[in-house]
Amino acid sequence: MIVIRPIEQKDLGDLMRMAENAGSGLTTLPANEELLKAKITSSEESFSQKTDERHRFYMFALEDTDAGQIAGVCGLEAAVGLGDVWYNYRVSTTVNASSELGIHKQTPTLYLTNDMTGCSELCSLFLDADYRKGNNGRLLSKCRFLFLAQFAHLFSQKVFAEMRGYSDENGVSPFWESLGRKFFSLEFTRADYLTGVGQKSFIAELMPKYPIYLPFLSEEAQQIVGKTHDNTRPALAMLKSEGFNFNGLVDIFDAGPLVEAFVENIRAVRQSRLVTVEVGTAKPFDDSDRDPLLVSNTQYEDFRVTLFNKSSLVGKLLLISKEQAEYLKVNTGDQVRIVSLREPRLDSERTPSEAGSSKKLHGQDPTEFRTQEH
Amino acid sequence: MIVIRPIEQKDLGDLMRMAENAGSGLTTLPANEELLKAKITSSEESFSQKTDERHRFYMFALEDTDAGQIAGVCGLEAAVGLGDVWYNYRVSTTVNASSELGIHKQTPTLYLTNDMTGCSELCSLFLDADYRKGNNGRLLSKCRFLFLAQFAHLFSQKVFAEMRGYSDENGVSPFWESLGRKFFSLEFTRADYLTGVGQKSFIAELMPKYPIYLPFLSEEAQQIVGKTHDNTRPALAMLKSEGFNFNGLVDIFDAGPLVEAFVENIRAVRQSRLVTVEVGTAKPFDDSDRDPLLVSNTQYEDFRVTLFNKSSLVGKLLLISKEQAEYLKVNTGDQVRIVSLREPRLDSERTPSEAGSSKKLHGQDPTEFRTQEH
Amino acid sequence: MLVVRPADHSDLAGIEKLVTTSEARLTTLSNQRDLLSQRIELSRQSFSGEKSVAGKERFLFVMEDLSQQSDAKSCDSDIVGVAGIDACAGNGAPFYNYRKDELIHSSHQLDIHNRVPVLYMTHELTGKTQLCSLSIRREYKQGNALELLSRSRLLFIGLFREFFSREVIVEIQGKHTEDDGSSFWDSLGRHFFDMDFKSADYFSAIKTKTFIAELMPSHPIYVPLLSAQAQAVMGKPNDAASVGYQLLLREGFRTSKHLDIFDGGPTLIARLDDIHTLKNCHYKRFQLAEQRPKGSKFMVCNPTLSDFRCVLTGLDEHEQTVELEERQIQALRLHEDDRIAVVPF
Amino acid sequence: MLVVRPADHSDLAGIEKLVTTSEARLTTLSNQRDLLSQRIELSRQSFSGEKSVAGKERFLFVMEDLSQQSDAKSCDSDIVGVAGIDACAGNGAPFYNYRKDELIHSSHQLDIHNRVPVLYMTHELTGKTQLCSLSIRREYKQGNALELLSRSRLLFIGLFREFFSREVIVEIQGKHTEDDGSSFWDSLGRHFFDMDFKSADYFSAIKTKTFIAELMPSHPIYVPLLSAQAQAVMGKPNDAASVGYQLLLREGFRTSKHLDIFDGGPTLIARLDDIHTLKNCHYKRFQLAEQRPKGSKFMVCNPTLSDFRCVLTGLDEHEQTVELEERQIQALRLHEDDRIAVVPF
Repeated sequence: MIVIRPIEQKDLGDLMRMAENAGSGLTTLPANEELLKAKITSSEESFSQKTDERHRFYMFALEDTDAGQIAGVCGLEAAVGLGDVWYNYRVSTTVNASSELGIHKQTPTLYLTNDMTGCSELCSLFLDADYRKGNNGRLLSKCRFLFLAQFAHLFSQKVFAEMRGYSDENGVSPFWESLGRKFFSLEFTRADYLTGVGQKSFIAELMPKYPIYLPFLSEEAQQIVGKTHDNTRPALAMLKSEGFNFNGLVDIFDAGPLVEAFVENIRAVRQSRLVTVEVGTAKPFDDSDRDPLLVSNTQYEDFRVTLFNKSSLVGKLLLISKEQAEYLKVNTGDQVRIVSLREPRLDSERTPSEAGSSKKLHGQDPTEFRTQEH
Repeated sequence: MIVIRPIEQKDLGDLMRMAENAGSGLTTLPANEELLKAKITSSEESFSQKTDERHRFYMFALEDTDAGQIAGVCGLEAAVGLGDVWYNYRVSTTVNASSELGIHKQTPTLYLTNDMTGCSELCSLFLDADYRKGNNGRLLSKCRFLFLAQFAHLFSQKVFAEMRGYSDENGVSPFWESLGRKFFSLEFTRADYLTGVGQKSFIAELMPKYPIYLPFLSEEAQQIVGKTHDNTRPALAMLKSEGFNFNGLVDIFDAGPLVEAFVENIRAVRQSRLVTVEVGTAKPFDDSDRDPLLVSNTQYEDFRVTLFNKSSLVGKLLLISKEQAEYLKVNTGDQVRIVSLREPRLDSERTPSEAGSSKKLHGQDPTEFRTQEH
Repeated sequence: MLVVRPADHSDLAGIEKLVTTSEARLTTLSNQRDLLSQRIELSRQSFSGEKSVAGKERFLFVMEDLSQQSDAKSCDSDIVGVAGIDACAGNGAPFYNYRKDELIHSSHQLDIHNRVPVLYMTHELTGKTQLCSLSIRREYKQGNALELLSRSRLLFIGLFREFFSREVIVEIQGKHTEDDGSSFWDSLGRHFFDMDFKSADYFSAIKTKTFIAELMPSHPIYVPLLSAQAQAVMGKPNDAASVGYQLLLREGFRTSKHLDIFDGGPTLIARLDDIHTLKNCHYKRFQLAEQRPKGSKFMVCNPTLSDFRCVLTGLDEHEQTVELEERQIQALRLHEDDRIAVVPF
Repeated sequence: MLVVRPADHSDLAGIEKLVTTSEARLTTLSNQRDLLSQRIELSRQSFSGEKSVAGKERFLFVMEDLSQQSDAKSCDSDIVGVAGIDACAGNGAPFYNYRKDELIHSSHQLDIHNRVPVLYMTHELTGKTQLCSLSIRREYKQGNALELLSRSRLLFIGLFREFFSREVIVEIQGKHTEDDGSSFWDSLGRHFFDMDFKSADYFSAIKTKTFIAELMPSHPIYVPLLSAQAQAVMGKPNDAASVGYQLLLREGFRTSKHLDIFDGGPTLIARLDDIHTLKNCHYKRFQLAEQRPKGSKFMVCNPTLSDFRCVLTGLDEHEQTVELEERQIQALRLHEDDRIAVVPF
């Protein structure tokens, strides 16, 4: 059975193996045992409420209970940029016009901004290649939305995810080559690593602080501002389908897009509701189901999420087996939070999705974004 | 009968009288006969499709057919900032932090931006004091949403309105006193007037171009960034109820908030639908009805809007009298676009409103905004 | 014999001919006849000391070759050079430059120390006295003519310091491409002004500065983001201007941190007290020479405002009264007992 | 008799006492014993010409009152003043200043011309030679002591130009409030550094510049938005520093456009060639005086790097060999046939 639970120290070995597989794109999951151990500790202290609410970092693990190992992780930061500084570029428009000469010129301009300061972040999503099938990816990513729904008071009203930026087949980021390299005198991977391990002073020290007019960058760099790495497209599509939008914020190193949503507007938060559990005989979960239910318990420290077929839901009762009850840590009469794993098909009465809404503003078509979070 | 129609040259006298009553807060409706005449001409050329789509400016008049005069106007700009330059300040956050010294300081910062360039604008709303009763205000303001819904292809995906900023009982804007006055060497009213009549070179010439750190302004000025004039609160509340949001853009002179929405997300656009007209005997419109129907024809040049009681709607037929048909310029079998004038009460399944969503970001509570558009 | 003197309305055609055939860019001297005429009138008022132009004098000098006057009405004008002094750079409007500064982006922890050149828009040269509008006919480029023309202005400044600021600036034409474009412009200004270099140059000569305020980027420019060609030509003088550039360096001018906003050309600056021509200028008396004067080469001028005139001659620097030929005295419009000012050439 | 000489480790207690009782702010001289000791060691290496400190020499001078040495071991130290020269401002790290420029916001149409002063963060003084760390005991403020101490450094620079840049800068303490705060700081830096002036001042003495890079606002600052008090003190010297300020102006220094980022104090700058002490310095020979030397007042020094010492004396400036008393010769550590350097006081 596949179940999501808070990560524990015993998972360190599995986690280290995954980080080594992840490569340099994953800023927040560096392949450094000491740092990963610190991350697990940080998560444990957050789930056990030892850390101040605003500084909590939650890491969820996808456990294959049959194999007795974890095969994926994802993170959730309560608030970024409160201890250090959180940087983005904002893509804005500068207009220079002279009516006397009949000239009207629009210049996209990058402004260094700290506007995400205090917002919650989805981060560190990683799933082992062997498990990239069925509903595992969606389960792992969306489990966080039920946590957000259940414990909204512990998070910012706004949550965001940074998508890995475009790089070519050789791993070269045209944006970095055209901008960052000229100021940082570092390789991209090193800058990325230092950021991942929280050593950010060098950004304040070496970063250009004045706005950057985009036409000063290479043609290629200009074109990939706000574009994601190919591998990241599915993750981005998933977030967009949940109501996340690109509003012009990009990563300072690789110009990958940042997508954001108000927690209350996230589809899986908004549509989720509480039902009561009845433990008894129940069919095992059929993972070939394209449209299962995402189900979490309502416990903080012992938070668990797993999938059920919709047939398990009968009126306001969720019928589950003893084994399922055990893994979910619930008993008959307990409440669980449920939501469709995928968005139900639109009917004509629904609010039009905001998808594509920022198209006009920034000249990029966000439908082209794909992702994996940093 | 009260009906909305495109403004015409014959309305100039009425319009001039209204502009004189409006005072200096209404940038886009200056009490200057020549300019008002030009505005009417501009609107006529837009409705008659003589003007290029992107440069059209529509002005709607509220006509009291019994009194034989117009008593209110409102405007709709297809796209701002394409001929001249459209300026706003964006309220952003700058974070300076030193982990070595344990310091973490957030500083709100104003960035001069032209990000609204190309967006559509609601503007020039004005209603005679005598007519500020019943449903007239809502009819006048919201008639534009049916026009947007019907002719969406002629507008930007995003539409916005600038709300008059806070000024004290003596008409003094603390923001202007603390910032604009020091750079423009003009009175607020003069700067406002020049902007209204499209003479904007002086802004490029005199405006501070570098970002402004908010703590350099007076306490009072800092506090009213993004706040509206008291008189403007009802208009702002109305726009918010239609799905408009404050996202940190403010006016460069008085720091009044700019609220924006994607056209497809505006309640009156989204909920509007087409029904068929049947002309016959119908009860006259009862204006004491708190929840009437907003009804427009589907014609561009002869666009008309008026109100009906919901009882006029029978299934997919709208039953109207001959007089009503005449003013609406429709016949039996024609389609009209209808929507509730007010938003139907929320039921528990609806998307949570985005109201208050930008609270966190900018430290202002947008529910406090009230308005009249500039 | 070459004489440098105030421009006059009768010189209009000659100046126009010179300007239109000039190789060098002359932002401050339009080739439009009406503007040129206005400029001459303004110069006339300046040399006349008229109150109406006080504080914004614009002096325009011409160099005439008197040896050509014999065949008057020939198609060749006798105006072979033109040069100006603006008492007050910008002439009442802001005077735009980039100022090149370097920020040090330094990380102690990573032991990285980058010097990042940055261009800031500045008006700080506004109001300084500016040498401008120098143009000389091609066949006079070699020899003494250019130096006489250029240094006559310095002599004039030394004699009438009350009109001028304590520092003098000169904008030197930057390096251009073979098709009269500018790599600096193509990498910077073009993005914002949305026109080619020639158009920008043209508008800057004939329009008010409003369009610069409207179109120029307002944020500082990081030099490492400019093209390699643009970086290479920043602060370098055009070949056509290099003789004049060297001459000014010898005079005591030094390069400043300022660059032309259009072509990135250098700006030279000197304190009046450091300019050799000013330091070495003396008053003397003259008398009619009985034979062609011999001795060291000197610039000699009539040190009056409206009749300022300057020629080259040989003279004995140790004598308090020097000898001048009749034609020199006439060219200088000197009268008996007038003082003259001299400076070694 | 006052002698200025290189600081030595044995002066630690004396310097510490002086610094802790100083009225004036001494950003560049910490009162922490270990940092002070490091600074003395660095100075010793600099005076020894050690290769390891090449290009980042930091010379520290003390002024000793030899007339006090009689009652040695008294509680009063014989160190009555201290002063430094940093060969290279910033000492390898960026040296921060504000540079005050003026932008002209001008509308031709409305006939408005506003000169708007703007502060830009700059590092352009980084690497210039800096006079610093001047402090003198209160009872020596009147009279010649301050001038001797300050000008000894200039003399030293003139004698060992190879260590120094072509321009020398001095940051003058800005005007402070009665409670040792700074209006300039309160209106500007405090918003971003989130600390009072004293703390910022303290950290700038003992920390690397990382915190400045992290906390300092990066965008230009419009002066009209600062408080009236802050605008009023910008570029003004503190009363406690005004004697030294005047002295440097007399020496040929002039105020630059640079301001201290913390208190807005002025920066003085001079080209070496313009500094009077350097211009008027001559080498002479000496001989033992038979009586107390008379004549004009001169600074006399031992012009060697490691034994640089400087005293005041009267001498006959026309003699190539001047007379010095035995105690002066000893104080200057001169040996027979050594050259001396003299400059009028």
